[in-house]
Amino acid sequence: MDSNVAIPAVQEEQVKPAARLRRRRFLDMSDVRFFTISLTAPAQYVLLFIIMFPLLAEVYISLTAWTPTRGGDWTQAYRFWDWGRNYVEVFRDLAFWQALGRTFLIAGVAVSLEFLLGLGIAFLFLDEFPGKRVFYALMLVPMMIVPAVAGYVFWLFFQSNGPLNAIISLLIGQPFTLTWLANDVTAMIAVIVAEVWEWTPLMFLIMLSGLVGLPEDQMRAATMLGATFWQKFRYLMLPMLKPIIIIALVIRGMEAVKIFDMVYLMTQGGPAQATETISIYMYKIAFQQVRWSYAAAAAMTILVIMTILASYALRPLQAPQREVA
Amino acid sequence: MASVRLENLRKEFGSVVAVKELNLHFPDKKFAAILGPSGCGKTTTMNMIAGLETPTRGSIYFDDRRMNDVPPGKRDVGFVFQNYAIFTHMTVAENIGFGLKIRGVDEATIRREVGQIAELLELTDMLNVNAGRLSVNDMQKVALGRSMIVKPRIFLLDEPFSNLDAAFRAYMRGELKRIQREIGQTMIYVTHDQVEAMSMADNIAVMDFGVLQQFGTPDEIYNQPVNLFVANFIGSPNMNFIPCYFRSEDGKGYLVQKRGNARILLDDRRRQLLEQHPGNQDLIWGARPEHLTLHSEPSRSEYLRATVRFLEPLGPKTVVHLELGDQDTIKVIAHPSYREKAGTVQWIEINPKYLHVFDAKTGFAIR
Amino acid sequence: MTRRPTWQIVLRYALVLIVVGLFTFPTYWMVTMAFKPKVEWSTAHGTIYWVPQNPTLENFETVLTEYRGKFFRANQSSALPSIRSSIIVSIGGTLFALLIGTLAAYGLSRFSVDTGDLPWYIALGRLALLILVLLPFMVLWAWLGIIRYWYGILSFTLLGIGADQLIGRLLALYYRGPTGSLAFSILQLRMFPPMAIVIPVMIMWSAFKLIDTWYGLVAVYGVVTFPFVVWLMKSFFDEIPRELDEAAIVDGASNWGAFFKVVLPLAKGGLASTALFVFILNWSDFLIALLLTTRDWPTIPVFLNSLVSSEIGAQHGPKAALGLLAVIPPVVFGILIQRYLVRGLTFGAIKR
Amino acid sequence: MANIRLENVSKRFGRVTALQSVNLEIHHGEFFCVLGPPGAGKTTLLRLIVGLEKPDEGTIYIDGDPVNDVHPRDRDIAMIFQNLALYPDKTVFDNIAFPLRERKMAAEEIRARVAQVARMLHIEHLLERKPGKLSGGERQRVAIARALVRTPRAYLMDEPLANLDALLRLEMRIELKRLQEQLNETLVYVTSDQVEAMSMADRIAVLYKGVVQQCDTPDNVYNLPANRRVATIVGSPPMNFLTCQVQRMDGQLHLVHSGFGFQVVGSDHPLWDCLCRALPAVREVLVGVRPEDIRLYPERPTEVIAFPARVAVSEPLGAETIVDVQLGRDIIKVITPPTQYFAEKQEVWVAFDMAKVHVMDAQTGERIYTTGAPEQLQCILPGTCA
Repeated sequence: MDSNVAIPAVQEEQVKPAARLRRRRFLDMSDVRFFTISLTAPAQYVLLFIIMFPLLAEVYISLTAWTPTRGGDWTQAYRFWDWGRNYVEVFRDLAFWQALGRTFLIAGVAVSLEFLLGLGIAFLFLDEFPGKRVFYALMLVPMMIVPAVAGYVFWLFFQSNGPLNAIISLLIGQPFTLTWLANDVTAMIAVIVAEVWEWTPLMFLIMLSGLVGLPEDQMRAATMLGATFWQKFRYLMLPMLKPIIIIALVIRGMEAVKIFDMVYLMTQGGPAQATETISIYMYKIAFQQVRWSYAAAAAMTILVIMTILASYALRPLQAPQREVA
Repeated sequence: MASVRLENLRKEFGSVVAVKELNLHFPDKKFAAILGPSGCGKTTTMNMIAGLETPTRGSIYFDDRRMNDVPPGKRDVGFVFQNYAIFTHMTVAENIGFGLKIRGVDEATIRREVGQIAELLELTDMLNVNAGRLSVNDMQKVALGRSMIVKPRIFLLDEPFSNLDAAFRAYMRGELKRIQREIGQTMIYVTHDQVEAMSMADNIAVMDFGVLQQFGTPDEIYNQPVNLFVANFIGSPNMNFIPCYFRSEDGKGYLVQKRGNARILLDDRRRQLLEQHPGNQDLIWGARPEHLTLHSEPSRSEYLRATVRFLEPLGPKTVVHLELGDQDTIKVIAHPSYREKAGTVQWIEINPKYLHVFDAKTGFAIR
Repeated sequence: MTRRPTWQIVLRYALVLIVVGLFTFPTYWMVTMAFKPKVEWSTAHGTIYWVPQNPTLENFETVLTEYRGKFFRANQSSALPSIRSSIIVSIGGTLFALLIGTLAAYGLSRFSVDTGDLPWYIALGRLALLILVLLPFMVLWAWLGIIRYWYGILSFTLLGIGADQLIGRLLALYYRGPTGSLAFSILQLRMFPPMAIVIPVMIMWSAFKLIDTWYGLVAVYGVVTFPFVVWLMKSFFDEIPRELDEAAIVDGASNWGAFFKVVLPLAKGGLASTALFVFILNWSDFLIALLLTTRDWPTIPVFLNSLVSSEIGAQHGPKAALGLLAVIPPVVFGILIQRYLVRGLTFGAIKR
Repeated sequence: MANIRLENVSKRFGRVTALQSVNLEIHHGEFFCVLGPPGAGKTTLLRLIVGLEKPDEGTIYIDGDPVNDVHPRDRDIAMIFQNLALYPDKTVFDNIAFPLRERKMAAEEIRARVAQVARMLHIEHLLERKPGKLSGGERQRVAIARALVRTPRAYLMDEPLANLDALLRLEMRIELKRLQEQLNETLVYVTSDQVEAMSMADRIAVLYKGVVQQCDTPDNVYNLPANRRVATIVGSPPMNFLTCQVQRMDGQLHLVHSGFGFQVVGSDHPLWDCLCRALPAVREVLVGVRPEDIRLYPERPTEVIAFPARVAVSEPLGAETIVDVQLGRDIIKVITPPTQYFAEKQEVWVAFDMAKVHVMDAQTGERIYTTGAPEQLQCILPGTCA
């Protein structure tokens, strides 16, 4: 260092003196605790207002027999107080439980298929090959397509005179005119296909990032020890991917249970109730039958069920939050 | 057990040449080290021996068999990675036994072999511990054990100690050397730490910019460095280098300092050598700090006059930084109780036996 | 590594082509449909057109101009208002979510020890307790009739925050460990089917006269997408070494100064990606807009739905054209931020 | 211009105690090193001084003012973080100017001061670059410049050289030392490298598990270590310890090791007193000898008393050779000159420099006594004691 150059001390008039040590006063803005609170306060307030408030309103209404058609503001619902008869009704309502079961069926089948497909496709994209970037981008497009539009596209796709039947006709060499969406079983298949189509890319992305993130040296170490590809897959990749797989399944499961847009645009829950998921069921109760307090009770029941499920599902998610990736 | 021979080995990554025409022969059952700063191509060389990288040109021989086209799993090479590459989802025992498990060895044999290895490495107490929970120090041992259990012909270690704390590193240096002697395998050890290479290896290959600089025993590397790079890289504190030129007066040869007037009298052999050297006006002489002695009186005429600038007391010794001539700094190792003030004039004695002379242009040592 | 045999390369290419083809076909079908003239729309005439024979922009024109009595019922006008509505509402909701979410994310990233560590039963117990405590007050406020007025809402919310804090403190007395529930409740928010939340929101919104207004929709969008902002931004903030803010503070900046002058500029890229990501979410929403808008502010998906339900099977071309228009922004933005899509959709649990 | 004092400072993170009743006084203008292994609480100590953490107990004084409740920015102390914490999106100039801008200094003045500091540290040519484009050493200088530019009351440095390669570290070490001499400011330097601490510090505080083990000059820390921890942390290779039984026989005090022993000479000797007073409790002591205070002889020497031993491994380092010697049940490390060659398994004779022998309590590790002259403790050969 150049010993000839010395830095002059900062003159008092050049700079606001920081040397004067300030003590903390009541509600000092610079206190870290105050800072922390003010960072999270807006979020907490909004959460309370837009989540807690409606939630309470929902509990409140679900305990009455109020609906908009009976007149009066929702705040006046206490005039129709009926001590939770709605909940008894929900428990007796077969359609409710059927819709719930159907939702889990769709979610279960779709998510399993998405996982297997996603993992398989991820292996295809693991190494570099010419044109990979283009194929990769094309692979991602479905998950970015607005679900409502996707619902419409698949509605087109499964029409009796749509492209799917045309392709099948070409393959079997004679006209094939199945009205997919008018048949109980095929409508369900159509809904699941649409769901798988939209969300396999996400599963593919997650699995690919998991595979890419696998520690290279551990794979090399296994190679050096003479392990074959299947041995590496069985003993190293699967166990190491486990946390990521769990997270992917949990998150996709969570989202799949909420399915509404696509089904609504493809089948509106039909034919009859064949593809009626829990969201569509509630939509129908609230807006076609206009039974709001009953819908609120159903919503509360679902909330409780979902919360319990979610709490179990979220547990693996909580712990590996920091370890994964 | 095998010797490793590299012939004209070259590796390019795109336009970058990582290793240039490398010729090396690591003898059987010896401990060899590849030493160099980061990015010198030492790890690439290691990966090529292991088969993790394919050489652009040249051949690799184990004993007399060409190994270029043998896949890594079949080369019978043990590899210890810098970050250990421990399988964190397995226990220590499962880690060590992995190599046997994938070879289809039965459980009982695996357990016995794992037990033996664990004994050797003092891991017996933690065989059932999850490997992800181990300390870095223990991970390192597990990585060693995992490679050892399949009894490879050659052991490759890629900076295995770089993440360890200093005390454990010093301990493991001795341990690894002991283990190598015990199992008698060929070991090739990559490191950027000259202390590790010097203390453990039988042979050291010093590399820089993908080029082999010198290959020899630690003693040769330390006392007869072939060029400035090797001389500077080995030794801590590093060698002193003073730019100088050759002058011959009354039949005597001198090295005269460029930024100052310190003169060193040369013996006849050196004088003749330098007289014939075409670049003898542009030289650098070098001497290791421990080969210099400080005197307070110029009792002999060939002592060099220098002024103390500051001291670095290190406990067992003190490094004295002195100013020689106008701008050259020279370090001398002195007794721990040495406490002269800055500005004191001291006289430096140079042991001619340990004087190195380099050509400043080419960097090569003139011997 | 040793080179792969040729048959593996060929096989992989074949598989990639098949898979990508399958996943691209529906999109392809929509795109071509948007450019097909009416005669090519369906196979009613016995042939199916895989490629538009006479590409036309007629469909776009139809869907973007006012009613001309050609395809749509008289009460339906062009898609332009819905496009405007989608843009305003999506952008507004995004900004709102970013505003509250970024601050909370920074708080959680730097000053919180509780992110995700709170046992779920404690979080749930806390939530249930809060509902039990607040419900009588809500009924009381309703009975008093003040819940419709601003002072009623304000007093109730303040009461709620007070109760929330009190319960938190009480729990802290018996449960030694992390007690903050913000991080967890944010994540849990995403678990509920929106249908279950939206019904009471709708009731409340109609009470506050917020139905079918852009700001009403913006508020809901902001809240619904805010968890994504928190988790995404938190993962970005976590990547910025804490020492940077600390260096700024030691160098003389205030806590806010360190955030705005050092941390936020570094998280610019993340903030932009988060904004695009949240925009895509808002843009894609159907359910909330369906329930909270009627005439003035329907978004594109709602408008599309009204077309589907009006004259089924008749106007494939214009609908596909509108669908194509609706799909362009998310696809373009999605490709732009594909690196962060995974992170966003998995709440930062999986990074890319 | 600051005098920093810590009084009974403790800091806990959850159940982990990072610092335990630390009492330190760092004088004005002092180069003060905090030395300790990773996890010893060194960084926490710095963060407490600068104000990024608040102590759970105790008080921190700067120039006599208690500062526990003072915001870090009002303490006017510069800190260089281990990862340097350069703002990666700002140019070098803006990085250095940041503290001045935060103090609302005029733009002219800022430019002048930054230029001056840059000249001093030889980084003028880098001012327009971003930190990502700099080498490790250059980044180091920028971080120092950012601290220097505002002439704070004290500098804190957290292992600033840990990420540099060996040669550069050597160079920066010398520069730092000279810089501090030139500035004559208080500098608290945290490191886990004992060579850095020994070579640079005016005083060293050795920290282990949150407790200050010893706080003294480098010479004293090296030559009179307070306990076994300090002796192990300072010095490379660390001090050798030989476990010895204390035995009193026929008016003689012996320290008996497996295979040899020491005799305490003269009952008027302080060590004798120390041991006798503690004798019923202390049955075992550790005799500590540094590797450079041991000599190896290939043949039995006549001038000193030596013990037979066997070479385990020898590690030539060029300037010296470290030889691991099996002595009784212990392996000790000995530094020998490179001119001496010892083969593995060779029989050798070990002699200690009896003027530099430390005696420590085997239980607590506390130092009992350090001999200053060879007469105080003498070697005795096996067989001459029980």
